[in-house]
Amino acid sequence: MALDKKKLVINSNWCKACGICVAFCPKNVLEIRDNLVNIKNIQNCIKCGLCELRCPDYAIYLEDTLCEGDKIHA
Amino acid sequence: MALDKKKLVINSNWCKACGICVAFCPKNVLEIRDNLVNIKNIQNCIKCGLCELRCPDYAIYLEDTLCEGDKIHA
Amino acid sequence: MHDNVKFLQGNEACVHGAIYAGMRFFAGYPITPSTEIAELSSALLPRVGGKFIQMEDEIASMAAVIGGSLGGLKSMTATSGPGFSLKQENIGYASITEIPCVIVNVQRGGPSTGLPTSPSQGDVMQAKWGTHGDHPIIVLSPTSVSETFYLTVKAFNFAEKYRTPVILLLDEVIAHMREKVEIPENGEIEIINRKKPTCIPEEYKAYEYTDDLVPAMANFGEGYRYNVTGLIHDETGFPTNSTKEAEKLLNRLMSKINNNLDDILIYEEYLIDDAEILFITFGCMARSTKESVNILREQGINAGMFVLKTIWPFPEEKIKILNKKIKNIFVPEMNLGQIRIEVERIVDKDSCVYGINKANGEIITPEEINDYVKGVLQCLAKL
Amino acid sequence: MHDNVKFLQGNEACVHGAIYAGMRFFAGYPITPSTEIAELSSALLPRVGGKFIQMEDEIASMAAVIGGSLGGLKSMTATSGPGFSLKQENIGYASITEIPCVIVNVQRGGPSTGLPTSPSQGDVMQAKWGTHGDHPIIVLSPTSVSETFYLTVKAFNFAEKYRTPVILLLDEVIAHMREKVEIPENGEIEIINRKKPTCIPEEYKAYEYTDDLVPAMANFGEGYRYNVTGLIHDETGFPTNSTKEAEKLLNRLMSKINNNLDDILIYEEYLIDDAEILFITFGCMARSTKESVNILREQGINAGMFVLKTIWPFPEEKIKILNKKIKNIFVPEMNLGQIRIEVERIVDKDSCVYGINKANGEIITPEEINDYVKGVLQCLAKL
Amino acid sequence: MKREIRLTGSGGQGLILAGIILAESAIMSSINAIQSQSYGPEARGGASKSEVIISDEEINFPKVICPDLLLCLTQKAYDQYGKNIKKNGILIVDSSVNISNNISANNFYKIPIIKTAKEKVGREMVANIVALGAIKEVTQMVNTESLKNAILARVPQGSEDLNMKAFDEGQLLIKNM
Amino acid sequence: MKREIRLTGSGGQGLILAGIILAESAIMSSINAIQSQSYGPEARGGASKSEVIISDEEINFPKVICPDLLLCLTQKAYDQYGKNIKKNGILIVDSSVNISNNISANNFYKIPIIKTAKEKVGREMVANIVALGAIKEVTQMVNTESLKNAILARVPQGSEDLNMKAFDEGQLLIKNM
Amino acid sequence: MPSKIIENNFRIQRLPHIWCSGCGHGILMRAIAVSIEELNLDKEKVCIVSGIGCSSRAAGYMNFNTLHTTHGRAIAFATGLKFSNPELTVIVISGDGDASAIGGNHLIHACRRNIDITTVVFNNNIYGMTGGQYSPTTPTKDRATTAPYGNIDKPFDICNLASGAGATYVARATVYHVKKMIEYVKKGIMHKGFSLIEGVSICPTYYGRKNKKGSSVDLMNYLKDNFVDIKLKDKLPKDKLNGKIFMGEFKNTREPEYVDEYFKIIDLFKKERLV
Amino acid sequence: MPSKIIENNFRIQRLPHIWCSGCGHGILMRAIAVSIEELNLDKEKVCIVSGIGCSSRAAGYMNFNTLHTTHGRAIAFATGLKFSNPELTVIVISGDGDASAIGGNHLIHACRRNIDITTVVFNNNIYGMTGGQYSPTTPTKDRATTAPYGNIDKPFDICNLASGAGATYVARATVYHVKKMIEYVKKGIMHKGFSLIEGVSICPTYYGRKNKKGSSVDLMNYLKDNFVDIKLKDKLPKDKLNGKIFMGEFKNTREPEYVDEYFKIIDLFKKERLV
Ligand SMILES: Cc1ncc(C[n+]2csc(CCOP(=O)(O)OP(=O)(O)O)c2C)c(N)n1
Ligand SMILES: Cc1ncc(C[n+]2csc(CCOP(=O)(O)OP(=O)(O)O)c2C)c(N)n1
Ligand code: SF4
Ligand code: SF4
Ligand code: SF4
Ligand code: SF4
Ligand code: SF4
Ligand code: SF4
Ligand SMILES: [Mg+2]
Ligand SMILES: [Mg+2]
Repeated sequence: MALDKKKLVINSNWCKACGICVAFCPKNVLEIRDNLVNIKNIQNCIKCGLCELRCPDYAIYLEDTLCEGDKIHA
Repeated sequence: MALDKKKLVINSNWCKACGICVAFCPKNVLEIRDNLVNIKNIQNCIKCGLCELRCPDYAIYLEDTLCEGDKIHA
Repeated sequence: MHDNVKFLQGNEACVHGAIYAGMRFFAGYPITPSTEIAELSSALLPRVGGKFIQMEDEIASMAAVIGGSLGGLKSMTATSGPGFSLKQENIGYASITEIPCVIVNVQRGGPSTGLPTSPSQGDVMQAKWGTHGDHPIIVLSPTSVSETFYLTVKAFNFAEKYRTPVILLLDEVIAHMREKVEIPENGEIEIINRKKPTCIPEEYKAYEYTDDLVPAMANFGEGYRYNVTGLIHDETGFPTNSTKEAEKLLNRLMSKINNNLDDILIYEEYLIDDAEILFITFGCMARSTKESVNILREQGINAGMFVLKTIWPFPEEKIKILNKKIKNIFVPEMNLGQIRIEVERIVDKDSCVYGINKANGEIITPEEINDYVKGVLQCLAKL
Repeated sequence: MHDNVKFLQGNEACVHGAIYAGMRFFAGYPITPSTEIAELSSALLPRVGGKFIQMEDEIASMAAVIGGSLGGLKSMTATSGPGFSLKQENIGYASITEIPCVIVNVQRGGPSTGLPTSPSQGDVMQAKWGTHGDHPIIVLSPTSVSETFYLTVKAFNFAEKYRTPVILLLDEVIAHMREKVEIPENGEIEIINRKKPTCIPEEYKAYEYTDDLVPAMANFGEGYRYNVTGLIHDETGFPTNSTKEAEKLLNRLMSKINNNLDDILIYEEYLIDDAEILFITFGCMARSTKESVNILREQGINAGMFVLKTIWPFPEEKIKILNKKIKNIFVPEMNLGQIRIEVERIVDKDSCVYGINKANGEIITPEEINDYVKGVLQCLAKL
Repeated sequence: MKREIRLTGSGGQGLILAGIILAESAIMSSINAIQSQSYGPEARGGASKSEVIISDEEINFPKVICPDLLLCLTQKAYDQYGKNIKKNGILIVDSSVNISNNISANNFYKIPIIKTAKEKVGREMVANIVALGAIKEVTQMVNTESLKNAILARVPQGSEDLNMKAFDEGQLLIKNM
Repeated sequence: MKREIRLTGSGGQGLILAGIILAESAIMSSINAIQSQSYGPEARGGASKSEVIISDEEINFPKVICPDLLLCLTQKAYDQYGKNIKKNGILIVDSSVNISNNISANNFYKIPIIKTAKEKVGREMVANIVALGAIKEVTQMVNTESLKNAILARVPQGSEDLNMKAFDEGQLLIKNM
Repeated sequence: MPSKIIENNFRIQRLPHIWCSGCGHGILMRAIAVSIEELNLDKEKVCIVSGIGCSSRAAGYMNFNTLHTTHGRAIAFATGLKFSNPELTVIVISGDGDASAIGGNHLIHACRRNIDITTVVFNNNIYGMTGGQYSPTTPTKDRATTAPYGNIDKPFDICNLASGAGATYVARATVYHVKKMIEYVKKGIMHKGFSLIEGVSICPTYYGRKNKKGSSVDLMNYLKDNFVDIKLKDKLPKDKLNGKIFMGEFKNTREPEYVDEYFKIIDLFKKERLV
Repeated sequence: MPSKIIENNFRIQRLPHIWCSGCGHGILMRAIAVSIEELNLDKEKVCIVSGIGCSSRAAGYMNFNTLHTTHGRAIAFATGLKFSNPELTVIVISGDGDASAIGGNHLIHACRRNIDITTVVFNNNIYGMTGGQYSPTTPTKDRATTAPYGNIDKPFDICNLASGAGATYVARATVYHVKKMIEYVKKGIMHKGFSLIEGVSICPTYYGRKNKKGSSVDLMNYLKDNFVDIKLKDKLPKDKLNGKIFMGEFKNTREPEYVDEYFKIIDLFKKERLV
């Protein structure tokens, strides 16, 4: 993760649980849980940004960062 | 003329003297005189009907007939 | 429920009424809050052998409806504010060419895109004046779902009888609420069809001056070849620049409506006889107002109500008669006062006309009406 | 002739007035009898660095004009009856979004295609009520070619000052006749430009409620990024479903006009002081009527004339004052009585309002007016 | 007697249909009824409402001003509409809804409508019919037979049994309280 | 003094321009003037007319009701407009026009306007200016200088001499009568 | 005394028409009449629908059911007419302005729907009726009363436009190439579906005069010299094609027709009812 | 907390948007923002012009000069805006109904004029805003609330239509192929002249539900499986192309741009005056 200094961020206020990011994540990182997107195994994430690219609600994205891990804004 | 039994008819009430029939008659049969179409030498007419086809005002045409010659309706 | 008892939205009742009246052609373009009319038409028309088409816009819809009517089918279109504005040019065309058709305008909050899903009565004046030039028009406006059924039938009947476009002016409240409607048996309500020529084609004059001022109408394809144009035309239907013919045509067009007010003017009177104050109202506001009258009467105020079902032509004489007795007139409307200015024009000068207006997307409640009325009455009492 | 004295058609004077007022954008679609306005604009605008575009239709023209104004250029379009009907939807849009622009409607014989080359005054009501929903509008109508120049300048000034579409209602008579016009020097007539925001972008509210009720307007691209919509919006310019905001907006829109009647109402009085009968008139009919007044006076009848240059808003109070003294009012119009019904609404009930009407493509002559007036006076004398 | 009923929840919960069924059942019993609903984009995302007025007499004003009965199936709906209810009105909320302390309704029922639909009947979709069962039981406003007939006339073919079960479960929710 | 003038002929004869020039010459002499014309499809084919009103006073009603001077360059125009002229009015027709017997005008001039343009000036196109010369000479309504200036201001560059010649020939048509 | 073809198909008491001397519209109008005559159509079933413009005045002269509508809307009126009574042969006559400026939307949608209407566009590259403003087909750089310094618009190729929009029969001829015109109009009428035939016309009065292109004869000669049959596209040497405009049949395909398709829906219920 | 790209280009206080869960419009709106961001355009000069429809609501969310106009007229408004101030980067966002039904005429005329505007059509094959009526791009046989028995209309190919009308940059991508979408929008904006980019969107709420095509994920999968890059047209075997729809760049030509051409006329007089 230090490799690319990107973290995966979820803005759950905006997520409408459409499941698009889940379906098209190449690494099966995501899931819908309790009617919200959820990161089920961040270790698989290759930070490809496809989830961000296709999220209709801008609720999931990669953030440039120096240290912090992946996080969820509730 | 007995050959094809067609006569060339002019309806001078409708002629607006545009000269189209004159210009595109293949046999130079027609002319504009006194602001009206005029048949200047009927003998050349081959009854091709091009004048009728292109007259914008339906003022010149070929008529099927048994005997009478070419005529002008004034 | 019996088969002929239905629980319908106003928009749905309109479609049922139209089909009952013989509508077999609908052309439209979706727009809230009129869309259900198109939707139900698309479902029902093929079932009665009729035709539905969704056109590319409202202008085309209006045009297609006129074409459809000329082709011989009773025709209707439906729209709301913005689409109604777009149809105006061709409504004028239908008017001068005397092609029967029905235009439904389900009013919504304006101006412009405004409040697309909110109710309004803001297009009353537009229904009469929206197209350029003086022209005749009939405008009907129902106060309930079941009345929507009946007035739609009326609209077709008037359109056919007087060869004119008829506008059915609905509002979002009536259009979208559901109420009980009893669909009459076939034959129970008279259905009027356009008068057809009886003469031989050579003698047919498409715009003949007849006693009833309504020329017989041949549909295209029936063996009468004639010309229809939006230019001023003489009785043969061909354009003319004659000022005399222009005058004659316009006179006939206006008179064929104005000579038949007895037939065309539909209204309802409620507790008029002993009324001391009069409400003049229409559409969904008649609902608030009736409640209002009932409450006021309970409180000892003799209120009465006059409900316009025909808005245009305006029931001028009728209101003048009422005005002889009743001088305080209240006009509650969901607009800034459109019927009110028409009433003002008509009444005696010793009358007072009060507008109760709201154009913010909300229906005016009986309470609001009564508060206003009581305020005025108190004020008058102090004078 | 001096350079600044020109012999122009009304339509040409309109273009000169517009350019004088600062018009730098014209979008239109040709239609008789307004076409010369487009034609002259296409020739003159590039010469002052302005833009002319012929759009695909009238709807697009109206849209482009609004876009052009928002882009920062004073903008105008011109049309006649059928095109005016088509522009209605977008006129409503300009009204609610408060984008200044001028719409010229050179009236011709209606309804529909009607009498395309004949004069008429049939679109008076449409100018106010043509689009759906209540909305503010200013409508000016000149009586001469030179006045066409001045009222076109006024139209732009009002549009900019009040951020509203302004309609210049010409008629074919004024539009096509030629008269002398003296073009004023630059600076001789005040030119008003839209009020610009002075605040920083972060604080800019595109539809702010200010004292004068007219929000400052930033042009697109000037560093104020904001939203413009035809939906009901709050002062930030974003859509809202709040009934309170809807009411506030509509109130402000109406009041910004109605609070400034002193500025907006333009009229002319002619021999009013001792008048026993009053003409109320406008446009080309003011010409016939003035002649008429002169003749009647020669014949001992004290006639006077009130000429509406601003038709909407209607000079209600002014007419009420005149009506205090003068009870017989004649309204000659080239339509079936559109201004007349507005006058009827306003006057005391002991007044008589007589319409002198013709809608057949002919101008009403002074003789016709006088015949009518004398007929009425004789009749009154017998009573 | 005039009764104003407001059914609220979210877009897909079938409350409009429930309102229609309620009104139709009234009409079957020769009582007057009007149904209306919220429209527009807001009907898509946020809280949706369906209103019914039932009365022996003519119904003039067609909108609910202050309901005699309010149903809230979601928190959002409760937050938006929960305050507005008659003094002696009845409030029915799904058990998932958190209620503020100062409820204005005297009669108040918090019952597991959605859960019942999901778990007891087996289809969340029929929560609206469960609600109708409960409403019937609470108010006795309309005749049970009419209501059942109205349900049967409106639900998709093949789902009759499911819906009758839902209706019964709804009634039981109240009966078993 | 108010004078109503009607110039009639066929579409391409330049009568509108003639009307404008006449009116402008009046304005140059500080007299009021209005010009108007017929429009529409009929202006294309049939008879066309151009009207001028000239007056020391304000001109209110802008249309010619009954002309003081009527010019007819074609038979069609004469047939259509020939009847309508003031009792003491002046009628000028081209010599190609056949006149009915009961002319209502007292003053009547039949002169070869078109022929003069064609043959004497060399361009049929300037018949309108020939007519102006004749009108000037008959009526003395406007000042010669102003009229000449008005012509020069309106005709295409390079055609000034031609038009002055036409104007003079028009005057001569009357002078030489 | 007019010819038989004129007598049979025109309201001769209304002739001569109002069009200017040398206007091409008369030639095209006759071509349509000849097509109807030669196809032996039932005249009672023929409808001519037009908009507003010089070209659209044609409706008033032709002795059929004639509908002179509003500017640009002819095709939309025609759609209603044809759909309501499919027995009718519906022919739209429209100008370049009428069909492709204000009426462009109705044109492309009729193409898309493939409703059985034949539209003949009288394209004179100008707004004739209103006195010579540029139209969507006025060539770039040409002059018009609203393009006093030369037109900067790029013109539509109406045939291309109609093809792109989905018309199933598309052809072009000119008032010089009248026999072709008649051939295409006949084919268009017989074609089941929406057909568009562009008839290149001439307007000596405005287009010709404004652009100093001479008399109607000169304009006809221009058509003669500059229009090349599309069939020759690959046969002629490149330099012979330079600056030339193609005419001929551009498209002729069979696709489901709108009214037919709708009847299938109606029939669905008819069958149900019969069972 | 939104991402930088969202913060920089959106009115975040107005988010989340009103679009339904899984609506493709949000993906396209973001693609446009990314394009603007990556091109490093002056945001003060960017104008977003839209009509009416779900798609057209985009204007309200994007933090530029935004103009939400009347239904179908966005391109006509944009034409006035661009022409009056050519410094502006004018981007039109329109729906399939907005752009190709009621707005079809403005679309084809802007294509023809080649005015420097970039139009992005959010094509979800349905009228979303009004609740699921068929649009000019609804495939034949599909169902809609006004096509309860299946749509009989033939759909427009919007890219074909624009090409036929004269647009000089024409491309198509989908909400699945977002990177392509961004690429084309960027190219379209940089392109001098009228460019049209069709963004194939999804409407699970109406189109998906009415046609039983499943969730938004199912609809996305459909796009993934059925859209093929036009570049592969000649490379793939015929049977692999069966029933496939092409995406990619269909047209990219340089032609005189409208405003440029007009300035030449203005300059004519400027020069004269300077002499
Ligand atoms: C709504 C509307 N706008 C404008 C006009 C004016 N108008 C009449 S015909 C015409 C153009 C005609 O051009 P075209 O269709 O090419 O026919 P042409 O006269 O050249 O044969 C126009 C703009 C009108 N009658 N109605
Ligand atoms: C003049 C007018 N007609 C109709 C409408 C109603 N209307 C609003 S949006 C819309 C269709 C939207 O479809 P589309 O452009 O495809 O956008 P989507 O909602 O599918 O994104 C319609 C018909 C309107 N607002 N104005
Ligand atoms: S794509 Fe976006 S809205 Fe959809 S589930 Fe993922 S994060 Fe939520
Ligand atoms: S960045 Fe790529 S791998 Fe990581 S969650 Fe998103 S789509 Fe999956
Ligand atoms: S083509 Fe016709 S109108 Fe023209 S000159 Fe010949 S006969 Fe006369
Ligand atoms: S028929 Fe042929 S040859 Fe004879 S006059 Fe006509 S064009 Fe000439
Ligand atoms: S103006 Fe042009 S198109 Fe119209 S009739 Fe004359 S020549 Fe024909
Ligand atoms: S209705 Fe369709 S297009 Fe509209 S927001 Fe919902 S999913 Fe998107
Ligand atoms: Mg043309
Ligand atoms: Mg869509």
